[in-house]
Amino acid sequence: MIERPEVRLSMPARAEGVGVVRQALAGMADALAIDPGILADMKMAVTEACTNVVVHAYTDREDEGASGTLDVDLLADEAALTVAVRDEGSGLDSPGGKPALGLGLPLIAALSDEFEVRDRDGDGGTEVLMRFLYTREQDPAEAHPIGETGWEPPVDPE
Amino acid sequence: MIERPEVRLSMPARAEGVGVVRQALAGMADALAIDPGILADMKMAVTEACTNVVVHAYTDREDEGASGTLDVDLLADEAALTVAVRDEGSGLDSPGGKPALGLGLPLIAALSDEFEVRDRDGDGGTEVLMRFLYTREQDPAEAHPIGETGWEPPVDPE
Amino acid sequence: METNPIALDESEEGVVVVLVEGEHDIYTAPTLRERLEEALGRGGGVVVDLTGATFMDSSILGALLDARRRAQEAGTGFVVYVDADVEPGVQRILDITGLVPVLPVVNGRDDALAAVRETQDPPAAASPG
Amino acid sequence: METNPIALDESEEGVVVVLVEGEHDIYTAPTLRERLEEALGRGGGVVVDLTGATFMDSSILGALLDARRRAQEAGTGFVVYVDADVEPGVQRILDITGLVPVLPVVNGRDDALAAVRETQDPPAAASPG
Ligand SMILES: Nc1ncnc2c1ncn2[C@@H]1O[C@H](COP(=O)(O)OP(=O)(O)O)[C@@H](O)[C@H]1O
Ligand SMILES: Nc1ncnc2c1ncn2[C@@H]1O[C@H](COP(=O)(O)OP(=O)(O)O)[C@@H](O)[C@H]1O
Repeated sequence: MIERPEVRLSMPARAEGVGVVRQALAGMADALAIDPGILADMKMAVTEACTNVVVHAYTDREDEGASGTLDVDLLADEAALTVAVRDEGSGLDSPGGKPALGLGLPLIAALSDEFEVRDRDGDGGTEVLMRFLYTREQDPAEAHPIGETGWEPPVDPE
Repeated sequence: MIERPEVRLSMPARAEGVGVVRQALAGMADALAIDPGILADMKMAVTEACTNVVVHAYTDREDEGASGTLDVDLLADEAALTVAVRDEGSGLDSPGGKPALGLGLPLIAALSDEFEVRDRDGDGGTEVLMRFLYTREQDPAEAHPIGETGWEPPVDPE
Repeated sequence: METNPIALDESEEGVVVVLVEGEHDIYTAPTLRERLEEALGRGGGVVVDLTGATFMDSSILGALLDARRRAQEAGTGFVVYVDADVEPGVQRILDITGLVPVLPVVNGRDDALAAVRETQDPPAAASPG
Repeated sequence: METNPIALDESEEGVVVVLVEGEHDIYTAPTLRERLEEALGRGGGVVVDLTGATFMDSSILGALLDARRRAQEAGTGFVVYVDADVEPGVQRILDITGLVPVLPVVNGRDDALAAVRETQDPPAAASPG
């Protein structure tokens, strides 16, 4: 949770919300005149974090219709944009729905200059914090290559 | 204030926030496959309401740097998108900063199918509620022409 | 890298073209006011190209109307133009505010340049008759 | 009016082109899966055109990889293509995930059609040798 976020978004954790977050982020990036390549990375990383909330956070809920919340905080400082994606779900180590490609967290690592995933104290749920520098000294995808996270492309049947 | 909004945005009432709201709205419209002409009207009306918060709501505050909040709720039902734009400022009848063109409220009236501007109970501040039908029977700009609001284009000096 | 640039094009003889691209509102209105000021300061006519604008609100209209007033006071030509591909929202605000009588909006660059050069003709040149 | 359309183009002989335009994520992934299913059901080769995609995430990659696997099981050609104008974000996810060995991505429609037709050649036709 960001202490004094610049923008706070709150919505039900449903698939259609992910695009709302992504476009709000683009609106913020516009005002900050963020480099298009870095914005593309921000959009992807934030999308993956939000998708995880939609897909994994609330799978223990009996009632399919009622979904939990997806909360996003955006904060711009002089050097970087920080994004926090939060849910009130069952937490990282719960069964949490069927894994998809397993690319979400590796992509977040590869596209952000710093990131942290943690169980929230108190209410439960998960929080992903990501920081994106406006000016990069190194491509984070080289610093945290996806291949080194243990992730492998699904094997070719041939 | 919308009881159970689909998306709630909260940010300081600063000029750069208006684009964040507009783009989040565009993200929501994407998922709803809203007609581009109606989306253009939504964007303009919501922008005018947010701009009023930035320009007029907090002019009584001593401290220029510290701004109040701009809160926006979005709610989609089967027939329409409802948007509430809220501040905790000095209210509509306060001196409220120098009037600009005076086009904001007339534009909101002309671009939305229903709207309401009211002083908030309790905390103070203003709320603008706007409703946009997905399918229009009439162009709201014909139902509420700007000329009939008493607004006139500034007189040509010639 | 500007997402919503406002640029001055000085390639035309005696006219400055102000190119407004992307989304413009209260956040970029001060920049537009500066650019318009700069363009008016050149002494020639001013043409504002809204063809590439994807959004504009009443703050932008306000900036355009103020510039137009100042241009008239200075006896300078001032014309706004769009073309057939203009974003529906941009055309919409021009249409429903009924501003065309006070803010001439023409179609296409050629007509805009012709219109501004016409206004620009110094009436003084015709006076010793 | 679809902002983020996915369409089937069946104008090519023996190949269905799946055109993916706009932003695609978990919200549109089910639609993409349906369209890919439909395209694979035609029996010919399948080409996915990502040239007009402005955003795609891992849900979309997942849909493409599943379709590719099913195509291989059915002995059907399956190729993804972009071109030089592709959105940087779309190229980026293809690059950093190192998927190219399992998800062939070629440049431009012509190469894509050629590649898919090559895979498509039924190996059975060459077997009575
Ligand atoms: N917000 C969350 N709430 C609960 N579990 C999560 C959350 N985010 C990630 N996880 C867990 O972490 C695993 C890995 O996530 P990820 O790398 O994004 O891969 P994928 O989503 O493709 O399974 C998920 O399968 C899930 O079990
Ligand atoms: N959120 C608000 N808080 C305080 N006053 C407001 C607010 N919105 C509008 N007003 C008042 O209503 C007047 C008319 O608003 P509007 O039609 O938008 O014209 P303009 O903003 O150009 O003055 C403003 O000048 C202001 O005094």
